[in-house]
Amino acid sequence: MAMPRRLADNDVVLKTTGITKIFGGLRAVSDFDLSVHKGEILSLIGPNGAGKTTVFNVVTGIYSPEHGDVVFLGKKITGRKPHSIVSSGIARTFQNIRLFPDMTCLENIMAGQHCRARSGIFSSVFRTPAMRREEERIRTVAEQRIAQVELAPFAHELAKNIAYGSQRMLEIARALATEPRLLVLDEPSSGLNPKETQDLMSFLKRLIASEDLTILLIEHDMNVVMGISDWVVVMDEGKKIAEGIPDAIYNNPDVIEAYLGRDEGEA
Amino acid sequence: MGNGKSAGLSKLFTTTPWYVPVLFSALVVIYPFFATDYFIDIAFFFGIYALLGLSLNIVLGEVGLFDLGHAGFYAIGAYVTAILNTRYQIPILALLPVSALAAGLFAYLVCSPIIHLKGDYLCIVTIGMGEIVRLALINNPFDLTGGPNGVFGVDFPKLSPNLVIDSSIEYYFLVWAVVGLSILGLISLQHSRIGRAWNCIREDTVAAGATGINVRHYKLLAFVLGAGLAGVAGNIYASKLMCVSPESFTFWESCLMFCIVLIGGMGSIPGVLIGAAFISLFPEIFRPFAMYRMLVFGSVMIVMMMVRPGGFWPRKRGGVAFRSLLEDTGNGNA
Amino acid sequence: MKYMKYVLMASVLLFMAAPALMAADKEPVVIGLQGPITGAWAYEGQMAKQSCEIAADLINKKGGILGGRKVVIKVEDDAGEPKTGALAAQKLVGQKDVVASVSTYGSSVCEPASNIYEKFKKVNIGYGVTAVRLTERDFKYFFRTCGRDDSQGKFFANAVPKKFKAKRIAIMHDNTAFGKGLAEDTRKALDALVKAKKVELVYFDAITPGEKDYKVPLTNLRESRPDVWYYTGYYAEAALLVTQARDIGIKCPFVGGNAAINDEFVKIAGIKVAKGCYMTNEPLPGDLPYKEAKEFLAAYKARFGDIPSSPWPIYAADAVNIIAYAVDKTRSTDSDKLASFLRDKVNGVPGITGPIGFTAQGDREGVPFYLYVVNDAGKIVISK
Amino acid sequence: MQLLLEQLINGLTIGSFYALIALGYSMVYGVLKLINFAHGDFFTMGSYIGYTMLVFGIAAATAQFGPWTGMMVALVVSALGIALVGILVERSAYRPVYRAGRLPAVVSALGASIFLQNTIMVIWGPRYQAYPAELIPAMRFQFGQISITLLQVIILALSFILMAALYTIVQKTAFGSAVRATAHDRNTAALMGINFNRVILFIFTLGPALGAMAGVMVGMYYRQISFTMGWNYGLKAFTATILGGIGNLPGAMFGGLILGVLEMLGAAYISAAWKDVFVFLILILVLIFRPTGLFGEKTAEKV
Repeated sequence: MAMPRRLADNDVVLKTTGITKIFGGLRAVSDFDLSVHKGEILSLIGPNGAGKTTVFNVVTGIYSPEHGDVVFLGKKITGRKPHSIVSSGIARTFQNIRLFPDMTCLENIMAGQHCRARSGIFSSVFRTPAMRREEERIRTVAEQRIAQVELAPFAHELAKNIAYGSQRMLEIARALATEPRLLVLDEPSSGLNPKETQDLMSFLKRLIASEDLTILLIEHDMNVVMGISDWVVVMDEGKKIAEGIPDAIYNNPDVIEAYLGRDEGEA
Repeated sequence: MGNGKSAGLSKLFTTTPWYVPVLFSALVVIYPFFATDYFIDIAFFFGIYALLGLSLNIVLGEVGLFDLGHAGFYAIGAYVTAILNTRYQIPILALLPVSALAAGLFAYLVCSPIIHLKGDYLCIVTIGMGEIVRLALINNPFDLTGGPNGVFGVDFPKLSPNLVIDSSIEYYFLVWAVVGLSILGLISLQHSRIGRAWNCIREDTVAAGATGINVRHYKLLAFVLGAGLAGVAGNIYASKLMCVSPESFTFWESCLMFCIVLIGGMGSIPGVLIGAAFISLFPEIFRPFAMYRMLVFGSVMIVMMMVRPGGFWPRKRGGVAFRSLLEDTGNGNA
Repeated sequence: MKYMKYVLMASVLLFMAAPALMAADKEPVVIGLQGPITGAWAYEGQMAKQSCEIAADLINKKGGILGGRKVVIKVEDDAGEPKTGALAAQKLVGQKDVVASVSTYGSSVCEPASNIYEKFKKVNIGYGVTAVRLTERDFKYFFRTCGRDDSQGKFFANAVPKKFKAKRIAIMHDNTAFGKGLAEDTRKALDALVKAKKVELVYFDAITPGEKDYKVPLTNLRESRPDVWYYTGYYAEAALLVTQARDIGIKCPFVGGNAAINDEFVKIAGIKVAKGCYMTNEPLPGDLPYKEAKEFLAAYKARFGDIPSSPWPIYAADAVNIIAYAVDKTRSTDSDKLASFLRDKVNGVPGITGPIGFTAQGDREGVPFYLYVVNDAGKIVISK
Repeated sequence: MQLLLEQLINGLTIGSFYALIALGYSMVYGVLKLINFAHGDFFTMGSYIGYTMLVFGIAAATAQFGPWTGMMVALVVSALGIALVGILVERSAYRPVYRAGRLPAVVSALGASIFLQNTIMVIWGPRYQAYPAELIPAMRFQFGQISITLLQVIILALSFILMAALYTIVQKTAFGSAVRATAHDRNTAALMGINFNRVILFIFTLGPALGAMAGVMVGMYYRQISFTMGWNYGLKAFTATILGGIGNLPGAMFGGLILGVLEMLGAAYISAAWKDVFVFLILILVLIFRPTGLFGEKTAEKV
């Protein structure tokens, strides 16, 4: 349904070349190339254990790859620490939601603004005017983001006390608060009911339309993948086996084999 | 220890009723005028433990790093003060920032290589660090620390040549003024991006990194600040007792600080005060029990944890009780 | 519940009236005792407490002081730790009825405590505090009934090399305030002999107390081939050291400092190992020839079954005695009067540990030392 | 060379005490993730019970049946007694706070440690106590240049038998695998029908009992015990546990032995006074390069 918006002349936001990650002899990701273009929603799919999350972890700096490079907005970011990759403009969420459970929802989002603030130890202790202005700004951004995901009524609830679906949205809002250019979502729809999944899809569509943003996501729910992706990359056993517009992928025999051949039960 | 600049801070006390800090400050100010020197001295040591508790609370309460070697930083502060004062006659108050810096620098140097360790592994390394400091003090390197005798003849703090802090009540106000200022500073920190970053690391280290927080930097910062504050406590302690010796900085002392934070409630400043009160007042109250008093002390610690496992005054956030890390190990080591 | 109020009021009244009632029966003279009742030195602290109580009992049996007032001991625990010691001292000086204090066992605890006593002008007498520096502060109210580290060191230098015809001397300490102090004072005292090439100091090192295995430092000691070996620490380690030394073939005579050998030492090391071990010591309780000592020890034994196994508690008892004596003679509880009386007028006053007198600095005058030896029956006797 | 070998044997002897104590730490940690600070005091109390048995309780029996019987009785009674104490402590101090998580349990454990230590002081008095002399004939064996005492042989043999026995129980029996399963994942183990309370009972019986036997052996070896000694041994044994990789039983055993040997070598070739500094430095270095201990599994965190 979605028209292939992918244009060759659009800027490449993220490019990985030949990344390889090995765990104790097992090649979780092997010689993997990926280009994400500006303004698109790219879905990375594949059966369990295909290495999708590992790719994400390499891109976001949680793992350092054995080989290969990650280039973001023209700069090499391979092997940099997660926090510095966030500052350069990549934000992510986790497959099994990782919020700061004993902090309030608003504080969770405010934490996202951390990398966009500068106040140091002295200005924080003495609450200098500059620091207060900055706090005010952090708070404003956080309030906008919490409103954007429609969680404002829960701003002062502890993150662990809100519903599961809301926690997913909160995590996305926290990622957005870091002011990313690329949003990396690891199975955002998992655990959501059909209604919440629908809401999520329209939320992501609105997001991409309204902000200068690119989205890279791992998804198992084929409805979501087909519904919102501009481009789909299929992984199996650490390698890319196919890529293309959603419709093309849907009918690709290799992909069907990868899914049905071995690992039917999932998704 | 006025609440003078509380105008800007008032909104920070969102979850503690305003009258609690006001009443407490008033009590602190009035108390010594109605107490004997003995009770003032108890309150002085309460203040010292409050400082130590606050300093460990940064590391343990705010960031969730298990530090059972905090007495090492305390010792560095006390010994730097004692040595520089007795050898070079540098005034005690001038040494206050020096001992804080020395302890902070020491923390930076020793913690840098070990900061990546997790949970109990970090815990044993801090224990080892604390023990190394204590053993080094006993072994008298370069004839500096006076070995097991320690360093004696430490001076009184002098505000001016005529204004000497030498009575119990003056020491009391000195320590509580420092406690008061530290609390104001720490409350500010709790409500800044630094405090939030610390809490994020405690809640989920990986997520904190993925949210743009420089985990290593903020862990180190917590250690350095915590050590610096412990160094300040060491400075005041050294001049109060007029001598320092290694038996004041044992592993047991680190354990007491750990208990202060947990008995009070992790990350909670009023909690730290309550914990420090318990640790310093309890053994004094039970003096008449002589050899049984530590027996009682031990059992009460157990009972406290049964009755209030989250501490006496857990930190509140948004009106909901704050019980971090108490639930489970979460992302602890495997 | 209604009665509760009356019961409460009655007990408060009674409580308030109690001092008055007691005053009618002649107010007692209260002497403080600050010592390690808990903690690692609890053993010493508790014996000191017993000794002071016996001393007070004996005074009271003879009719008390100041024409019939009784002596009462008020104990404060310092846990053998400086901070607790400062609080204990502060507590004692805060009590107006405490005329003077016996304080305390350990030198590093005594240091901050005696500062407090000095500031609040209260006479305090140490009973186990042998660090030299304590009386070098020119305090007005600080005294001690025990000797100093250097008196013992001097004794060692004078007597021991001669006795064993020793040329090669080894000194080992335990890095505690006391043990190291004694070791260094002994080294100083030996200096003249070393310069005159009469003796050679072949070993001077520390062990870590609280350990159980000393084979390594002992091996080094063995390699230095000493003629005599002086250990200045405590009995707990001394017993292990001698046992393990004999195990690895160190045969030279062992001389312990005055904390190294006591009945516990013999019990732990066993008679076979302990016999023939020497020590430099003030006279042990049982060897004190004075009639005061016999009387005191008889009373102590009657109450507690045995005499104190370390010399220090006796000094605590003598501190009580001398305070009571001063109060009685000056007919005053005024600290200034007591302090100047102790300093100037007390001389050769008979005590359990012999005649008591103080130097201008507050040190005990003339603490006698002896060389003791463990005999074949495991008894510690004066060496002939 | 002779010196080195002698120090190795001395180091192994101390190391085997550390190892026995470390096993108790490691088991409790493995299952409960709790640092049981009271464990050092189990060890001390065991030592005192052994002392009482040897000095009073079975003096007559010893006279009649020889020192071996006395020693065995002291070991067994002390182990049983401390197993009981272990269960009591678990029931009264730890069980009520498990639910609340691990940190309150740390405070509770410290409280239990103070309580036990002072209980020992109240019961047996604050003074050092001495085990009877010549309990075991002072025989020596000569191997070339090195000599080893009979007592050392007994201690080493006994420790290794105990460790082997524990290892077999944990690795080979059904109950042992229940313990391991619980240590690995308590919830899954519970789903598989493993009775958590019985596992707890097991570790709080065996751990303290091993510690108590180490206590009796320390008493026989050094002949001198004090009520505060558990703190020091406990700290060393905890260090050994971490050195070996926490929660890993063979790791704890080797950690203990390595620690004992390191300590002796540090004392012999560096300085007796600085040997503990040396030991802790080695520990820190090991952890910097192997953050989960010598034998700990490297765990990549699942993200």
